[in-house]
Amino acid sequence: MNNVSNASGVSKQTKLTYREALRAALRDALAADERVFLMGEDVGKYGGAFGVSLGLVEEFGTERVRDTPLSESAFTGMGIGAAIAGLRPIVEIMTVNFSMLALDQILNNAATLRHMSNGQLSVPLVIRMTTGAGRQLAAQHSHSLEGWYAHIPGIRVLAPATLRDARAMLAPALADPDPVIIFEHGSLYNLAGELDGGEGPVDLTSAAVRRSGTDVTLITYGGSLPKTLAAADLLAADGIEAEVIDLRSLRPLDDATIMASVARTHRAVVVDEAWRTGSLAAEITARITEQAFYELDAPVGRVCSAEVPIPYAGHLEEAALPQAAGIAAAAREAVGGHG
Amino acid sequence: MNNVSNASGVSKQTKLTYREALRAALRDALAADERVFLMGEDVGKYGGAFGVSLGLVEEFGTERVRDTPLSESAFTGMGIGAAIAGLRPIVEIMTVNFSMLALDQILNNAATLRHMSNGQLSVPLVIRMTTGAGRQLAAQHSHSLEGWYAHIPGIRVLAPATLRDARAMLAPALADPDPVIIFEHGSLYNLAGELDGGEGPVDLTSAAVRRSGTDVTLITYGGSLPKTLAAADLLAADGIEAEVIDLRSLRPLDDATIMASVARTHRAVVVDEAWRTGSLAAEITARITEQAFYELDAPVGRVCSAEVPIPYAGHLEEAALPQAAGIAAAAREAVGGHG
Amino acid sequence: MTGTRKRTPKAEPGTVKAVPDTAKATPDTAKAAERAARADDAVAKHHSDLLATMLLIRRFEERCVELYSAAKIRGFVHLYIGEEAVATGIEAALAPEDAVVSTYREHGHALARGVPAASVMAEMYGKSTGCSGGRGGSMHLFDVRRRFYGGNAIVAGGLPLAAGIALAEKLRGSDAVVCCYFGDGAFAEGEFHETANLAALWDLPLLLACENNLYAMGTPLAVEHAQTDLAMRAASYGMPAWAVDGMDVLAVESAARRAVDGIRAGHGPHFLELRTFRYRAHSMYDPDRYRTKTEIEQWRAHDPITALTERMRNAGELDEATYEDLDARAQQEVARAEAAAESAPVEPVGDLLRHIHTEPAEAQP
Amino acid sequence: MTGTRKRTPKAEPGTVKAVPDTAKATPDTAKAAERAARADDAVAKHHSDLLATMLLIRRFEERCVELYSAAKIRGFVHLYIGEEAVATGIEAALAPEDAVVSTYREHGHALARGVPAASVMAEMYGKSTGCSGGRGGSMHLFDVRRRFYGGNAIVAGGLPLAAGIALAEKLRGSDAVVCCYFGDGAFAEGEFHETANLAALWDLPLLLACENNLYAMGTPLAVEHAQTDLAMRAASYGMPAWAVDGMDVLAVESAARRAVDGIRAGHGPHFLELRTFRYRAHSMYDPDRYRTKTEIEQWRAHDPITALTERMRNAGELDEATYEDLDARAQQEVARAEAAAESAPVEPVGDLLRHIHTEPAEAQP
Ligand SMILES: Cc1ncc(C[n+]2csc(CCOP(=O)(O)OP(=O)(O)O)c2C)c(N)n1
Ligand SMILES: Cc1ncc(C[n+]2csc(CCOP(=O)(O)OP(=O)(O)O)c2C)c(N)n1
Ligand SMILES: [Mg+2]
Ligand SMILES: [Mg+2]
Repeated sequence: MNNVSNASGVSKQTKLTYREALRAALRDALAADERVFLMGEDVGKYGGAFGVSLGLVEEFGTERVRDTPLSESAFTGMGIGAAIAGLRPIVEIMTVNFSMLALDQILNNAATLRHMSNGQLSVPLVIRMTTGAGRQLAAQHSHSLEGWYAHIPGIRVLAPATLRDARAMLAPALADPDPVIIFEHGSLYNLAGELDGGEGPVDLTSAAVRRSGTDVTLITYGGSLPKTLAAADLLAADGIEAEVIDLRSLRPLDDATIMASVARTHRAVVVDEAWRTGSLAAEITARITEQAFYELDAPVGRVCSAEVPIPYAGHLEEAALPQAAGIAAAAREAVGGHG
Repeated sequence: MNNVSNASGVSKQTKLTYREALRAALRDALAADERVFLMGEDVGKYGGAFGVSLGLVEEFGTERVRDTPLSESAFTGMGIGAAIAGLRPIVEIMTVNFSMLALDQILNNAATLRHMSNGQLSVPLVIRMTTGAGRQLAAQHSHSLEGWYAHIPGIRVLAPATLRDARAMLAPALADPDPVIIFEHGSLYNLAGELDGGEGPVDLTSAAVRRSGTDVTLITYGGSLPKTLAAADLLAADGIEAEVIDLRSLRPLDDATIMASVARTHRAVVVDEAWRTGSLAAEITARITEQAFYELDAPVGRVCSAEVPIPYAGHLEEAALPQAAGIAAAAREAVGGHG
Repeated sequence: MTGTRKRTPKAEPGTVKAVPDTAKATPDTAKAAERAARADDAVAKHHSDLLATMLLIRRFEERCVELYSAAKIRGFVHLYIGEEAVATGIEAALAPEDAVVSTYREHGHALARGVPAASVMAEMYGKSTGCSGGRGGSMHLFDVRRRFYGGNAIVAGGLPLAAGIALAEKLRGSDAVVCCYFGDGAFAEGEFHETANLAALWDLPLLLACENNLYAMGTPLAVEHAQTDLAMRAASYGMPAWAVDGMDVLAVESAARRAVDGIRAGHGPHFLELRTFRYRAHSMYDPDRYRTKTEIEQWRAHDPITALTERMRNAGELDEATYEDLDARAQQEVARAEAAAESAPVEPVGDLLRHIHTEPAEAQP
Repeated sequence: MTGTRKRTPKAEPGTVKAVPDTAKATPDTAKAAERAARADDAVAKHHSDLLATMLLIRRFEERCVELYSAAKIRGFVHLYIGEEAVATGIEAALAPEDAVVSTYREHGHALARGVPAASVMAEMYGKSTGCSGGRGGSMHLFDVRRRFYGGNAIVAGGLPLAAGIALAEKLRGSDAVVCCYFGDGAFAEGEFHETANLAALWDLPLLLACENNLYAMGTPLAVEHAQTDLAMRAASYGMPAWAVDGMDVLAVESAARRAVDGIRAGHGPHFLELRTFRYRAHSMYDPDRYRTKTEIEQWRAHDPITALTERMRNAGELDEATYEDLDARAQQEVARAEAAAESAPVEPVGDLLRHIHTEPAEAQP
């Protein structure tokens, strides 16, 4: 079985979108390993609800790029079954909002089969889904539930926030013998730029420092990275140098990178589009206070979504979600606080 | 419509079990209000998987105590529909493990309909479910997912840990015009004792101090309360006086009671049977560090379950779950720590 | 079991009402002729109401397309154009006391139900005068006074809800029927199966209105279903189920009437497969790559508005001027709705956190 | 699509193998008679194997009841007593290359598959020699070498999994069949519906073995289902589906053989409704208040072991001594399993966190 990545024609300097980066990764994966197939609602002719798999069914056929009926539980469970039987399925759940229908399969089968079988079974499955709010899709289509998935032992959870990660995370995720969930934030698909660092392999375990700074550590992931970087710009204008950490992997979390940064800045703010109570931001806050308590000069700040079903109206949605100004304000408070 | 609670024949001094306390509350509710009905798998003749509703179908008939097929999504959604149409359903989901199948209905309908409809709809629904591990039921039957439900705006989450709360929480939950989820820990059903405080109304918002102490605050809920009280006894033998807080309401959380205690003890340990990462314990840790940072003499400790699908074998399960000795050790560490 | 029975308002103008019973036989031929003429008038009037409703839906949505391009409306918008006969025919068979649960493709359902165009349009503008105060948008229209229990954007998510309302009606002893709209795609979801079984098992007063428009987003029926005869499959739950030409509003109405009568008579849930077609893409985001122009044109040849118009013309029930007048009224109503939405206020940001829980003043025993 | 084809081990003693083809017609009558005699012997041997398997399951579980009372086994335990003909008959029609997905009521499925009694018993003791190292218990038996993909304790949760394995077989071009056991209760879950549709739509090599024992815990069939003819409902997915007397192991075997042949021949999923009954309560926790003694006694009168024994006696295939010998062997196997489990070690607590993720040494490309 050949797992080696094929060149896909996307070279280091090519300008492309996040969507195209994901597509190139899918194309490589399908070309490189016959056991790989993509399955989900409208991944074929429609090209995926967000256009990610456009053209792939024409290239690889309907056996390898399979349209499914609206049956999230069954086709996700079938991905698990196909994985334990030796294939390398990539299941697309159109959005995280619909993944509740498949959550039983993920929690009770994908995440447990290896352990319950005493290591007899492997579930080399990749699940991709779109996540997040910001496009006025209202309460049922704006969830950020990455934190729930990051709670589950036995799965790995990734959140590519850059073109490079969108391009490069899929291959190692497929090579992982255990289940991996990849969250693609809906606001990132049109992000355009150059592949920074080419297509070489990336690791799936470490967080990345996206901007260095000395005054405060801003920790975030996925769709909130651009907003957090924008906040860092606002802060820089005030003379506050923020370090921005992109978690990349939500499970496991890279404590070392976080703690090393906090040890330098002594202040931290976590930015997370999920509802505040019970968010991943709470976990990170807890870990920082557990592991770097005596480094902290101020309580860890959290910038999360308001605890409300996300409303449709633009002005209300904007008010409900983390924004650069609010992130900057929280950072200023951390910096200006006691200590 | 008459919501006033009937006397159920259980008087202040009667010795009873947690199971019987829950049953008495159900009987009162059915007797008091014609709009109330109980629905779920085997709630009728079987008496509920854990015997809670035993005898009620004989008393109230199959219209008011309805056995459902194995269709968690549909019958939970039907509870939501019946609630918006003016009834007061109590839906029993046999255990939290099966509630993933109904989670879409809870998250996307029960919790959102009021807001999405701009306040036109109310969902006066009560959902009850058994939760927790500790009976060697293995990975798929041992989840503690209260924290996930506590993440959702628009619902109230309760965890009765005492006979009194088991007896008294249902009436105010039914009177709440919005959805309420009640978690009954499987290890508590046989808890026996006297109703401490009678059957008078209880509030649904405040945490309770179950034991007063000055040296460290132990914060817990549900099935972990007995273990935490046992740990407090161990600590007392060492001369450490622990204050034990029973959260009772997991959403909303009663920050005031927690912070007041921490302001006295300056040390806190959170005990939660959920997997550590992304647990409710993380949220409480985060809140304490946010709201009482300068009161803390040591990082907040967390005692949670090991991050593993809960194994069947007794010795492995025991090692995976919080136990009194481990709680006491964490408390000693908090007390013995710096400061 | 008793309970407060919600009072439902009188139907609004533009809402389709039931056809009056036609005259019964009588010995007096003059009176009979007169009665027959009155009955003909009533039939003509009824057809005209159906046409008015379909025109309103069509013109409303045509304008939505333009307003979406102008960025006045955002989010996901799913158009009903081509499917108007379904909601119009079914609503004609429902009474105001009946309840409706809908999908995200719901403008037609709402308008046919009598939800004012102005309140729907304002909702799509995200204004506080919208039927959901701007919190819901196109996918979440609610009008509880009219027992319109909304838009649901989780495919098949409305089905259990509708069955629950039906259970409440049954337990209360009302004779209201609950109509739940859903698509051919939703039929593949487990929720449909669970709900159909429970509704049949408990004899609930539920009309399962399956809008089979042959596609779930880009996926054609035969790629969604092993067996594409949906009515036959629904019948396996032991409920009456049949397919109807969803492009013929009169066929839809009479099928719905038969089903509603059966449900009200206590015969439990009924299933209608409404064979229809959307002319437009799935949503405004969809480039519609999966269908051919020819396919769409063939369906347009069976346009429900054209079909009813021609039938009425042939029966002498409609002349050109009257048609123009009806159409103009529809357009005026849309224009008025738009103008009102334009000038309406938005919810203050300070109210963001309202309506998550019931406010003390709203609570009812 | 290619892939590594897992090699499956030879069947263990006690496992039921397919009946050899009976002799074909030949001009030589002496030889024919000899062949016929050999065929009769083979048939007798096959029946004896079936009986041995059923006895093993019965004796194994009878002992489990005692061991549960003695607190040697904990957690949930669901007994198969009364239903032995189902697993035994179906396994007789499956090849070692085929795969099986099971439920929480799975001791019978596992033993009929050839998972050694010792390994099942050790699992129930929570010992490291158990087929799941003690991590799974009664509800989660796994033996991947025998393609036994486990016990699933979420009702209907194994169905999508089985369909996924079947998809893998199909994509790999193998001719293996996947058998998924599930109950009448599971048939009400959305997962069954979604899986049946997908399996039929994609022509998957899946045997849907529905064990209709008339109850889901305490809920009788007619309280679970609006339409209780499960095979008829399954047929609405366009797959061959029929009901079988699940108390008659030969009827089960021949139905399963027909289904498996159809599946292997590429005709997609088949559905068998196996009408059976559990004599015991749902689980060890269940006081069985919802059934009458009479109902249980009536079913006991059709006991699958008694039925096969009598049939064999009448055909001269079995005498008392042989029966006693078979039974004694079953009891000895159970006793050996118990003794081994008693003395087996447990996993070290230090290994608690193993097998959550693949350890580097285990990883395979
Ligand atoms: C559970 C779920 N899965 C997927 C989606 C995305 N989605 C929205 S509409 C749709 C197609 C539904 O098709 P159908 O039921 O036939 O209704 P139609 O849109 O044709 O009216 C899909 C896949 C969703 N909203 N909910
Ligand atoms: C999703 C889910 N809901 C509920 C349960 C609890 N439960 C376990 S077995 C069972 C009855 C299942 O009945 P059936 O499918 O007929 O199988 P049987 O036990 O009769 O073999 C129930 C309700 C569960 N395990 N999973
Ligand atoms: Mg459709
Ligand atoms: Mg059963």
